[in-house]
Amino acid sequence: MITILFFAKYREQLGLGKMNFTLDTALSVGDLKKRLVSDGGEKWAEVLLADNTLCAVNQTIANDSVEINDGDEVAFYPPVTGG
Amino acid sequence: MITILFFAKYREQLGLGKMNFTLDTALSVGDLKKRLVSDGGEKWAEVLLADNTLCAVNQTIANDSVEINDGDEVAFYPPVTGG
Amino acid sequence: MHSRVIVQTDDFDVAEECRALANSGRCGAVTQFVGVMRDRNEGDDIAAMELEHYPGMTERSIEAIIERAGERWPILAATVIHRVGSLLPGAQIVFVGVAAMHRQAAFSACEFIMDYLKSEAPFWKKECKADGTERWVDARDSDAQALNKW
Amino acid sequence: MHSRVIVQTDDFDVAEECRALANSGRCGAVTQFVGVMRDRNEGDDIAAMELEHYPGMTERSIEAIIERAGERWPILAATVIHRVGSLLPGAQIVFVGVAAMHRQAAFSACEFIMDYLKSEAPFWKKECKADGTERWVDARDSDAQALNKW
Repeated sequence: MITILFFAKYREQLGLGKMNFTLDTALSVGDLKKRLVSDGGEKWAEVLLADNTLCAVNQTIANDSVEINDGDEVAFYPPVTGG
Repeated sequence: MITILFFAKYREQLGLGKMNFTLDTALSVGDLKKRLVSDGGEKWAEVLLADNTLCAVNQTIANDSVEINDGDEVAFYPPVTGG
Repeated sequence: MHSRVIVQTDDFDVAEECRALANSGRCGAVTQFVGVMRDRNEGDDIAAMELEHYPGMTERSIEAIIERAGERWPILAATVIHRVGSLLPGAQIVFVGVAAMHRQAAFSACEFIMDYLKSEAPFWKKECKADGTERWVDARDSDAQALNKW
Repeated sequence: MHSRVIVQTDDFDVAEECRALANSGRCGAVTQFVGVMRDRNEGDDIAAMELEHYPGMTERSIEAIIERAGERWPILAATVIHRVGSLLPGAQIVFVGVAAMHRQAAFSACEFIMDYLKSEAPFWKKECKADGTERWVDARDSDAQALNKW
């Protein structure tokens, strides 16, 4: 099982800040996005397939090819605007 | 009459922070230095003729060619070291 | 090099942070940046702001930025404090302070940390406009461009 | 642009200065530099320092530097406070604070003012070494070179 987090605008768009996801097979970040979009539909595609969506795996920035392992924390978030 | 000020190391070297000087004729900064050195001798030459001695006339940096007029405030000081 | 990274809802005291940074006989320079909430943005009056972050990753990413600054410049200490939660115009949002023996390193490292914090640290701002509507602040191109100088 | 230049024997409060600088709804960034007295210089332990200035000209020259900074960058306010008299190691010597809408201008103007203050404002430092002897501090080449970047 992995934990998936959504922040800021994405959390609001999906109405969801945190979900668990059972990893039945090894997945890359790109695979995970496809699975979530195929399960969730249009609203999820808007969030996960946007050009500037950022992903972190275990709190380190990850691109689509990064492998996700059981127990990982995966986060999706929009470009940051702090400071 | 003009006022002549000396600061920091120069004030200590000359044992003098402020003096009045009667201007009998128009003088440039360079002329004034020569007059003071000829009146005061070696110790004054060390201060006034050093390469890095700075001069301000009426609180504005002045080179040797700047004209001094009656009532002016002339200051001689070493390179600054504040901050 | 001593680093201190804090994310908190409370305000911070710039004088206290400055004293802590200067607390080394070798320190000759402390450079500090304070980000302040403006009352207008993109042509609208802003009544309030809500700041969200990614607990854990935010602190780690700022620590990593400070580490990189410490590799580039001889700095003695760095402190970053970033507020989250609800803020009103005029509020202090972020503090970046750097202590060094000499000012050049302190200035460069402080600006470097702030520039990278803006582009990498996971914080998000939501504005509440004076007319009552809300919007998430968009990232600025100028912040991405600011990294080019490093 | 609002400027404030003070030469005083008393210490200053960085937080108070920061609040005053940020006191405009348009202010988004305050950059501050604090020069701190080190306990060593040129390989010697320093016990105390005496700071002298040229009353009148010092303030005028700093005002002129702030003016030049204001012509180069869009800044809202600048404050310079410089202490004179006797100081002990760890003491705050100088404060340069700049407020602007955005951080780039605040950083550049603050560093610019500090660099020119170092080279132009008539202040002189005399060090009292731990062994009891005194010496006037020499100007540094690196301070003259720092102006090249502007």
